[in-house]
Amino acid sequence: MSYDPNTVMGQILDDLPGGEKLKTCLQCGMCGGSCPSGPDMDYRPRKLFAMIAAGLDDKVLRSNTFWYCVSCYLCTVRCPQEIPITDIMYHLKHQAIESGLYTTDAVGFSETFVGQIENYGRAFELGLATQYYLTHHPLGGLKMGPMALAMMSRGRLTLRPHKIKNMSQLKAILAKAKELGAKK
Amino acid sequence: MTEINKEPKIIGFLCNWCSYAGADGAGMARRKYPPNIKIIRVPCSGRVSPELVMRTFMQGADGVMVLGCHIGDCHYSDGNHRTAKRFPVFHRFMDYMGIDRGRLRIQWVSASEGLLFAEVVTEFTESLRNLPPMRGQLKSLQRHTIAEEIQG
Amino acid sequence: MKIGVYTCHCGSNIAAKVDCEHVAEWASDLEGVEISRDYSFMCSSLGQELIQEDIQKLGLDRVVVASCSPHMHEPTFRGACQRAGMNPYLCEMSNIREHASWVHEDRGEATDKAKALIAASVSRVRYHEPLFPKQAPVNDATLVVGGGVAGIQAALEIANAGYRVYLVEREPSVGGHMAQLDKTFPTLDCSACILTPKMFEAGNHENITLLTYSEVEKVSGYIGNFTAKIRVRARSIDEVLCTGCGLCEEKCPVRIVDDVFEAGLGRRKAVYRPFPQAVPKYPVIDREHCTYFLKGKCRLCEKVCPTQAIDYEQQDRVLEVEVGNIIVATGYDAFDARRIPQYGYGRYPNVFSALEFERMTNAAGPTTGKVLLRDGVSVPKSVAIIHCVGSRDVRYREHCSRVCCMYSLKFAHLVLEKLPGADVYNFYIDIRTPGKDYEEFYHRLLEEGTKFIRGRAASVSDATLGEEEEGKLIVTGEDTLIGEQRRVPVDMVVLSTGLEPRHDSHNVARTFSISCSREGFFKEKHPKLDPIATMTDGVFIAGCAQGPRDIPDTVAQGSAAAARVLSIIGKGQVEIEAAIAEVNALTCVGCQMCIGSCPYNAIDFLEDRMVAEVNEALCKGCGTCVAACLSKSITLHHFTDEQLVAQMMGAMDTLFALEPVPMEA
Amino acid sequence: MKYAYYPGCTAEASGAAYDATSRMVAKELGIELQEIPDWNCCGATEYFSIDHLPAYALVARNLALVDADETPQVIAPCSACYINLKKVDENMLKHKDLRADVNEALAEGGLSYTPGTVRARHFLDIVCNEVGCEAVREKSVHSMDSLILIPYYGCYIGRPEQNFDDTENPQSLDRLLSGLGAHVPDYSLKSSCCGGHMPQIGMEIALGILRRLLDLAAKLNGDAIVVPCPMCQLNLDAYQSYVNSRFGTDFHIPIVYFTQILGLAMGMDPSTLHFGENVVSVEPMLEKLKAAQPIEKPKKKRDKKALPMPLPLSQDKEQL
Repeated sequence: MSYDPNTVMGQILDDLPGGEKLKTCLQCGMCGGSCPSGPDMDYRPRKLFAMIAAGLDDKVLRSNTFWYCVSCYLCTVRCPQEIPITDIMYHLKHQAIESGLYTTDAVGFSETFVGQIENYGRAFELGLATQYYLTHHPLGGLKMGPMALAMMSRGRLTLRPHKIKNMSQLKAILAKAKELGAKK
Repeated sequence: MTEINKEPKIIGFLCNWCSYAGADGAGMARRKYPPNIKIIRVPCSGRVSPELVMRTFMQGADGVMVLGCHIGDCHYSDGNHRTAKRFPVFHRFMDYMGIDRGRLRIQWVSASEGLLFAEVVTEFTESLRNLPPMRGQLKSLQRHTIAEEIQG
Repeated sequence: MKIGVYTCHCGSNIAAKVDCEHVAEWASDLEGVEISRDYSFMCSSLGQELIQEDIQKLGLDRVVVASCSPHMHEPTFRGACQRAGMNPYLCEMSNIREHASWVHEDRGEATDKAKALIAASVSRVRYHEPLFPKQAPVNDATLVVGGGVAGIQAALEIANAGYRVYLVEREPSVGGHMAQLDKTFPTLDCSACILTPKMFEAGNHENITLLTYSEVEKVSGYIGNFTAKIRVRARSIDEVLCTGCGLCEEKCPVRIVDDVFEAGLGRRKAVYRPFPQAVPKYPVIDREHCTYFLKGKCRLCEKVCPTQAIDYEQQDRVLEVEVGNIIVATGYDAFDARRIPQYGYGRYPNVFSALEFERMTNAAGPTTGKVLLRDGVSVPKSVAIIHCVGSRDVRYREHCSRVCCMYSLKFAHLVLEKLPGADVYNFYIDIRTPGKDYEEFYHRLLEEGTKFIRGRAASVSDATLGEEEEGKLIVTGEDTLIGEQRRVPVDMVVLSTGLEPRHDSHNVARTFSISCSREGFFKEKHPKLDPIATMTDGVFIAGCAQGPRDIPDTVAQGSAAAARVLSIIGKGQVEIEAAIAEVNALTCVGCQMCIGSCPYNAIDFLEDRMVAEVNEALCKGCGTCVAACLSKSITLHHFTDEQLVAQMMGAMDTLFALEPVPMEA
Repeated sequence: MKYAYYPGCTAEASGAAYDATSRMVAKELGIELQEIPDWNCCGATEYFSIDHLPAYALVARNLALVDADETPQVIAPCSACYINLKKVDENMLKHKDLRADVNEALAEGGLSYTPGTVRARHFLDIVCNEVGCEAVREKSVHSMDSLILIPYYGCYIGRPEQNFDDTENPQSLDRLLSGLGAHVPDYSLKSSCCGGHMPQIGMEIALGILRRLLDLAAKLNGDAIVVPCPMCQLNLDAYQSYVNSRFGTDFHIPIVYFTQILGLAMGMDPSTLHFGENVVSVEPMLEKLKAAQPIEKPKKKRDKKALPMPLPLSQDKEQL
């Protein structure tokens, strides 16, 4: 059976190496049973895959499932059909951003992180935390206070970001990569 | 510029017990592959003499496949050992004759490897598309009638 | 020459992709073709009669049938020709189904390919010669390899018909896996109770030569006339003197874990019978563990034996037996659950394999039938049974092992029967109950209150939380029917391990010149219509060696294999392949290249005439000598150079003829 | 032994202790580390999800900056950095198009990378398999036999595919620590997830995950959890008090890097090993080590009634 390349399934089949294995999902639940962040997902990966197969793309892309994925790869190594589940989660994040359908603010964390890299070349934990919490969880950030304080008093949070020397080089590389990626 | 060979002509000599059954298996599983190969059944890949392969090239075949049982699984104990030893030598003869080595494929395909058979045939067919047609290569080619050919 | 060409539609199997009418019409113009027809089913009796009529009325002397694989219907069409008075070797088949219509998408391409294949056959068949197979008598003895229920069944059927059977078993006793089981599903009758009488009968049948603790090392010959070399390993027990009293076993000071019969859950002595009902009744001394064989002293068994039957000096014997047919029924290996670390087998004591659990519930087993934890004392209050361990998983075994669902249900029943009030959980993907009264058994289990969780269990761990979970095993998984993660604390976990091919199945296959399927089970001649036979005539397969199956199916296959053998014995004669090699003594230069190339040493060199000669009885027709002959003096009948060259040229000519554009400028 | 060295962003802040002690231990073990000049972030688990190709280009820049002739292998102490470097190299090798695209992007910065020329190795892999547990033991002067150390590997040792250790039940850290004399229990959650970025996006789940890990470690009387990954360290250490206040537990289990334990074993002064940076105090463990009371390993008595237990696969001589 062939899939419309504009659907979630079609995009996974077309873009992702190994993505065609998604068609072989047995709905056994090994992934959902193994997932450490499973309890808070809207749908466990297994159900999400059934929804993808059923063409419920809108629901799929609005779900928080892939944003809650911690990339631990446990589902991937255990899947009896060798479906690259973690990679599919990455791909779904990408699709959700492209389509603008995401509702969760977890994407904010990823985007904040990426934004930092694009500005400094390295991750800056304090800046990441403040920026992320200020923009996404002004109240949640307060809860993180004690932890940040403890970390800072032990010299584990630096106040200034480290910037790589040749930032212009990195920027040029990333810009080109984005351009190439957009063509696909 | 080399001429592109859109539809290479391939003759496959398949041993009856493993590879021919493997090709049957590909059929039973409805595995698709290009139609270019025409299969000739032989009892054992060891039956395929270099001369037979050479004659096939001389008739304008763009590729020849000799498929047999995996080493150790030969229906005739170790008939395919001969195949395994014969054709490396024959490859050198092909060099001498100016025939690209890539036109002859020796491969072990068991009766249960229908999928492998389809893959190998597909891949071999594709690879031959990059070579010019054999017929144009053999400048001195004189195609005989069957009777003439058989008389030698 | 008058050739008849018959193109089969095979319903729509061929006709959907090959324009059969057009092909038939086209073929009528080929050289030598007298008549060309197409028909919906050539293999039907009407189709065959069509050929017969044409042979008789039109005087055809060659026939080409373009249909399916010759592996399927060559005997059919050869038979039709023969009935019409034509030599069967003058019939040739073109495989336009498996090699054309089923594997190509485009109708035009498939049709063209069919034409080339038919033209090749027409071209070839002109050079066919009549051949006359010789008859050879059939040895009426049979070799049955494997003494499980399949082998026992086959051996008894043949022996009861009055013919000799050599039944060879690797272990010290016959019985196989079935002897280890406790109850059998779905009837719950006791496995030993139904198997023991058959074992006893096999062990005492006047027509059965039972060779236990033995293995077949080499097989040569062909259908009707095989010779098998069997190594009978030294038991270190004189079977003539031994009465099977068991004193030696009782007194033996060595106790080791029994990995075979007790599946690792129980222990045995160094001199032992695997179980009390073992057949034959004689024990064996396990030389790898016997103190005398390891350290040179002990000999306690010798001292206590009342009949001086202990023989430390006994040597392996190698027997050579002549048989007409062989049945290979070597069974399966249970999947080793340690290969899946997240289920904790070999890590947590209270995780058990299915065979361990079988032994545990068996009244004759290590716990005398009590369901206990590994400490040998505590009684579990909750048990989780995990299905599909090693099965339905491409990283281990892709196949469904067919019996696990049912035996898992049986386990659940046995736990509830022995431990009323216990909580039993089944983690399953699908419950598969394809058998008579199987689904009913599942319903019974539902009534009994077993809890079913639909989802492959993800892991078993000792990471408990809180006091009430203390000491328990935590089974996690997704209950896919409610879409929630489940965390089930239990006292005991049973892993329903799948069935896999014997670890040495490839070697065994080579010994008997048969082949293995992709996963390693023996390959049958045809998956539907000939699941018992193999590509090697006279060698049959039965039971789990061919693929996972339950006891009724295994027994049925054992009987079926016996029936096949008996029909060959009943006929008394087999045809010897007529397609064998022949040396032309006039042109042979005596170089002897052929002699070295022959896998069967079937070529002799006649010193006096300085030429080679093929021994007809030994030649199997592989044709390696033909390819090796430097003076082109050897002919392999039915695969002659002329025939193969004509076939190749027939195909090539057609390909060039069908090519739309002229080749050279 | 000379290797390229990729410290990773955590080396500059939350994981400075790991970076510092890795360098100290490497020096002691005769491993020369050549820091990649002007390296950049590996993108962690976030970048790949946002934009595929830039993520590859980002990591590939690091590989391109390695002098492959001099140091064909690069050590990453952080597990996440390690798998990203490895994944990018391997996928570029496997997929021609990706290789071309990434190199086209790199060319904008005057760089190029030939996949297969720089092999990423985890520092734990180097210590266990290049230096070897035996050689490490020879260098050690203080036995760890007064400590119960919990080996915790996290996700990326052996995932997403089996590399230098087993996927579900890795052993290298177990062997390393036992080699130093420590009592190392079979910690069944050793390769479970630490929660990764979950504290940022779903605190409740993260705390649940961390509680389970801490609970089992406490049950095994662990004096410390030993980790080879700064992310695991951060989550278990920094959020331990959160777990306590959320669940009413009272965990005080120090989370230390394996390099810190190696440092102690090789006789380095504890004050130089950055223990002061731990949120959960390491003092009790250090006290115990000073007191040097060897833990008596419980003797295994054979229970006559007990049923035989299958041997672990690794100990089964018949299984090859």
